[in-house]
Amino acid sequence: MKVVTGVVGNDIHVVANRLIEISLKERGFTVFNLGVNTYLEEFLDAIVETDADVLLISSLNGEAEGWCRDLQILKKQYTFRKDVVFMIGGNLGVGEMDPDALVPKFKNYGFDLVFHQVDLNVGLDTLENYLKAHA
Amino acid sequence: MKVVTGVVGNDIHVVANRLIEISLKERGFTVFNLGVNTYLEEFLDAIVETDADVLLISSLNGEAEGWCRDLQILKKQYTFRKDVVFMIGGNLGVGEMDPDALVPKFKNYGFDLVFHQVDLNVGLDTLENYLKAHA
Amino acid sequence: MSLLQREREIITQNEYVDHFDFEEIEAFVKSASKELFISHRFKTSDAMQVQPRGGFPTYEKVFRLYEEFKEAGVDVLPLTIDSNTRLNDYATAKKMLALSEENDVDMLNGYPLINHGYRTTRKMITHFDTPVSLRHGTPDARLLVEMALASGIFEIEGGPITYLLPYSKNFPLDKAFLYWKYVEKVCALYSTFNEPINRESFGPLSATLQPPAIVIVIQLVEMLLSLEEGVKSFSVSFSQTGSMIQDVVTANVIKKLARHYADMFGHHDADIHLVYHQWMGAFPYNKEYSDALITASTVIAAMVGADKIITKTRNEAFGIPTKEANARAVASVKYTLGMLKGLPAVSDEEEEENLTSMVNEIMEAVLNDGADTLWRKVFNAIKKGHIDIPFSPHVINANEVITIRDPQENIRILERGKLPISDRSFAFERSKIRLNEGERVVDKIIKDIGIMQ
Amino acid sequence: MSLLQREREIITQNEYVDHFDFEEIEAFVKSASKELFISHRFKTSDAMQVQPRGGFPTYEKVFRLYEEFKEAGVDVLPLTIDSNTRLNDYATAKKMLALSEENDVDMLNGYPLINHGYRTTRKMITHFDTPVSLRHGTPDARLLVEMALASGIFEIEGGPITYLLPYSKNFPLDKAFLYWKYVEKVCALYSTFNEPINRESFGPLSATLQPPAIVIVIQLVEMLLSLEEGVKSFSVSFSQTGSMIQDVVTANVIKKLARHYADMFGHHDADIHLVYHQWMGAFPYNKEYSDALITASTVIAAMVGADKIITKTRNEAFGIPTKEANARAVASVKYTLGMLKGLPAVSDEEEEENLTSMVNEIMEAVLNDGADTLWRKVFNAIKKGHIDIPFSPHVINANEVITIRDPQENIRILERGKLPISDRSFAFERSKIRLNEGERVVDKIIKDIGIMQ
Ligand code: B12
Ligand code: B12
Repeated sequence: MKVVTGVVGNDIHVVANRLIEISLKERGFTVFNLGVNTYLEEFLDAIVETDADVLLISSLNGEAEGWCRDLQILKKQYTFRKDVVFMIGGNLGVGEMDPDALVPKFKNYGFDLVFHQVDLNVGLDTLENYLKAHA
Repeated sequence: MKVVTGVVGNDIHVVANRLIEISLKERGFTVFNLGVNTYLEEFLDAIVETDADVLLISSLNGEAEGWCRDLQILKKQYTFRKDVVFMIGGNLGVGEMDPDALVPKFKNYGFDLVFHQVDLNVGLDTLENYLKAHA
Repeated sequence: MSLLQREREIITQNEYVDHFDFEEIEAFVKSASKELFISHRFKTSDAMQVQPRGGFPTYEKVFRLYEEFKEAGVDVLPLTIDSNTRLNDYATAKKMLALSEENDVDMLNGYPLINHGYRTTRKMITHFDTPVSLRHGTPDARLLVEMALASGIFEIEGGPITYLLPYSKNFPLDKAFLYWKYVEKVCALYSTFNEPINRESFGPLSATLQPPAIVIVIQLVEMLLSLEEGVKSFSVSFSQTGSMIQDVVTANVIKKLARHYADMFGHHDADIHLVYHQWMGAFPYNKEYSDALITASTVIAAMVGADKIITKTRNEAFGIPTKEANARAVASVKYTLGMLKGLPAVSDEEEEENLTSMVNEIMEAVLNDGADTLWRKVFNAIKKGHIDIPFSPHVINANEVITIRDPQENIRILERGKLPISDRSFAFERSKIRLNEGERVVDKIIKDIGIMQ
Repeated sequence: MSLLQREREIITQNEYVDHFDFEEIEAFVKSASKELFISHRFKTSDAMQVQPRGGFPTYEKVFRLYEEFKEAGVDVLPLTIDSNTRLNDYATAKKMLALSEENDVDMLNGYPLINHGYRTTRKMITHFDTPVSLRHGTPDARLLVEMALASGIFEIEGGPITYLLPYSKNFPLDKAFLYWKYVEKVCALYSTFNEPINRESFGPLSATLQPPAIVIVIQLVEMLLSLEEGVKSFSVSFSQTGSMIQDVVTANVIKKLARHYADMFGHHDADIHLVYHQWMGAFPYNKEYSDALITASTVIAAMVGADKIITKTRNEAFGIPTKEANARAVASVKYTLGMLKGLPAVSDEEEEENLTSMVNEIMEAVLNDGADTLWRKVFNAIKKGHIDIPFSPHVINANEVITIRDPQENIRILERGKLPISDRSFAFERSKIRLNEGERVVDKIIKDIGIMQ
């Protein structure tokens, strides 16, 4: 399975990103890590180029919403497999947010799996289960 | 002016008591300090014996209510001047209390001046003003 | 039947006490879980043990308090006894317990252990399978301690001096020594059944400007009186002074001298531990500041290398804490201890030397008294003012020693009264004191009492 | 007209900037209140200065934040700049500011100083008459700093390395050096008008397992680059490492070496200060634990003898703090500093010697580079991996150094990459590391990142 990952927008919080790369590899994924400070178009380009199964976006500094609200529109401009899993996690709000309000919002933007302030491994376990269920 | 003072009941918190004695003397009062662990009867006896103008009771450990609820009854059994000022202060409740509920309660018990968690000097300033007003 | 056993039968035959089944109790202690013994915990764990204070009148409320504490990660549970029981007034305690049970209002400021009895209480103690420490303040604790040990409470706090001079106005001191001798003997006896019973002295005393030299002397003599009767596990303690370096110095000296005097008296096999009390003086009327004070004092406890820390709560200035506030403090102290690493070994040679000298000077005077037994020597020392606790409410206390803080907030001896310290030691103390131009000692003392507010 | 002045005219002529009246600004700075200068505060006060972080888009919200801070007893106010401004994108900042003003919703994560302008901002700064520190993270801060100084903000944080390698993926490093050279020059010029402008470096870097040796080297070179241009007041800084002793050792070494290198380069008249950042890594998702962490780190700041402390809040793990949470932290830190007394002077000779050697070894390699100017030597050092920051997102960073914690949570160099440290120093570092049987380095690193959680 191939995963494209990185941190969206002008966000430079790199620590989680480094750990995500390691963890994904350990779990047997092939990883394309675009690193911090990556724009949405770059992610979508990478899905096409690598024929990825999963896009795993991180966002920590509160910019997530600003960058992801146009995902649906952007998706339409690209052609890639229907079953690519869109996943986002990290700190998805500015200030202290109600996770119950954030998750549906990001699902509406076109993400299949959304994790606000959820531990990485919990997220990756969920991903693996999701992939199994949809295999 | 003569003041009888002490800590009521089985309470042995002596620190404030020592400071009260010093502060009263400084303000020119003649002080009869019965110390900690003093019962209500002992206070009233002392008023009679010393012909005191003020009774200043401390209570810190939360016993105040238990000891003072019978003050009115006890007062009737003694004969002393009508104008003796009854004053109590310290920590008058058990646990965290609403001062607005405590003050009227102790006034009902027969105290003229009631101070829950109020600084000593604020209390003594009030006493002096009270004495002036009722002189 | 031994003399002690005859005494025990008399003590435990009391109208408020169900039949004391000594054999059954012995069997219970012999087979009791090691987890109940803090002496065992000390042997097997390096971590600082965290213990709060607390107690409620009813079984149910204590049970719920313990549940809350366990969830917060507590290491040692407290059982604080109500003040009627402390004064051996079991009749009032019984009445108030009944009222508390009926009305769901607390009519007692602690747990009336005598009225509950050991059969009931033991259920709770064994259920939680965690060391419990008995906190009381009772001069005559003979029955109370019997009841505690029979319940599975294997740490007993207090002592003839530390539970008397700060807690009482006129209970006779000589009686207190004899009643505590009984307690030590019973603890020693029980210590032969399984793991040792741990005895702990109460170093905070009046919690107000207590000079470390006096605190240490009292810790040492209570320790010696206890070991003399056969106790094998003992905790000396003191409370935060207000100066980090004075805490460190006090800890270094007390550790060294406790071992020294124990060995000197031949108690090489006794385990000695150090307990640190978070700030015992007046707390700020601000809960956030109280949180900060609690954390800062936890950091200091870690620096002094205490074996156990006894916690306060953010409610301290206001009144008896809720179980939630109490558990919150435990959790936060546990977090802080877990997170604190790389603690330096700190010392101050000059200060340690001076404190050591003062303690040795006083100890020498105490031990040189002409009396035939140690407890009488100590008794005389107190009567003579050789041991003198500032802010003790007790009539026997000399009340001549006056202490104030130096610019680092170290507590210093300003007036030595009859303390048998040398001129040299006293000069050292005085040399550190600075009074501002025209500042009166009493104003300084008032300021010094309120430093944490 | 000097070359610098010509440059300044160009920089300040920008469509988003009202006319820059250099004469008026000079007059303002010359007559400005001494209270606005932290360099003056450092000279006249021994107390540790407390400074929070914070900034909001609108004037009104910053004003209210400052009021809240003042009430909490703040010593130094922060002005945190929004991220569009940091990227010199004033157009977006303008749009977002307008939206924020209209809708009372914050559309920016800081204060867009360029759009507000110095005439407006100065009103606020002079109103509070308290030193303000500019917190940004901008590689090209030329216009921003002009605007700040003209506003009465007389402390400027940052530097070509510390505001680039942790904050950017690919902004060119050589440009950053030149842009910061301009900043230093302007600061030096303004320093001749009244009290000195204080420059502060950002020692926390990526805030994750940063080895003190690298932090100190970077602090030293940024200091030298600044003093070289004529700056007279400079603060070096670092953030809590996770080990108390490592913090103390780092502080002792950085104080000593900062003075040493400043003198070595002839800057005897420069004042150098130490700033301590409370824990900059991942915070617990528990506000009470965060409170405890903040207090513990305040205690450490006092022990290391910092001149200023920069505070965090109990909201850190959750998101940008409310002004209330921020002020609460300030009040609590002030309380803790006021109450902490008797701080011991701590040191660890062996550790200090090893850290000193590592720093000197790296500094030697940097200074021995063949380039003609200091900034080029430093630039080359980074390119060669002689300076290498773990967890930097920047492409120029070598990313070969790997650090993990020893059992005391000291950060140790496990892989030295191209760091020019001696085998002896490296052996010392390695000798402290303990990996459990079968434990993998990456699992250890994950654990080490999360020690405060
Ligand atoms: C020191 C202390 C002790 C020492 C006392 C030593 C001694 N012999 O004096 C020791 C450790 C021995 C002790 C024991 C106990 N204590 Co105690 N103790 C304290 C503590 C920490 C400080 C008290 C103090 O000295 N303050 C300094 C003096 C100068 O201030 P103050 O007493 O508050 O008095 C000020 C004002 O109240 C005012 N004031 C006092 N009297 C008067 C009168 C008037 C007219 C006026 C105007 C003002 C006034 O003036 C003073 C200066 O501003 C307080 C908590 C706190 N406040 O932080 C608990 C506290 C008072 N103790 C408490 C308790 C319950 C006990 C115990 C019963 C049980 C226990 N927890 O161990 C025992 C037994 C005592 C007994 N039989 O009464 C409780 C009381 C609970 C309540 N009211 O709800 C408190 C509040 C702690 C708590 N939160 O649980 N204690
Ligand atoms: C270290 C840090 C920094 C370092 C970053 C260094 C670097 N280059 O990486 C420095 C100091 C440079 C920095 C700068 C800034 N930071 Co910062 N920073 C932090 C801090 C303290 C820790 C982050 C971290 O490394 N954590 C450790 C890693 C392992 O954990 P993590 O990032 O939280 O990720 C975990 C989970 O979120 C999850 N996860 C992450 N991604 C994904 C994806 C999926 C799919 C899943 C399932 C899980 C998952 O897995 C990880 C492990 O469990 C946090 C606060 C905190 N969390 O305590 C603030 C924080 C993230 N920063 C913040 C901000 C605002 C900034 C700045 C914009 C401004 C400023 N305050 O200075 C700047 C500029 C950065 C920019 N342009 O983006 C805010 C974000 C605000 C918000 N969201 O509301 C925070 C929350 C602090 C705060 N309370 O204000 N920061």
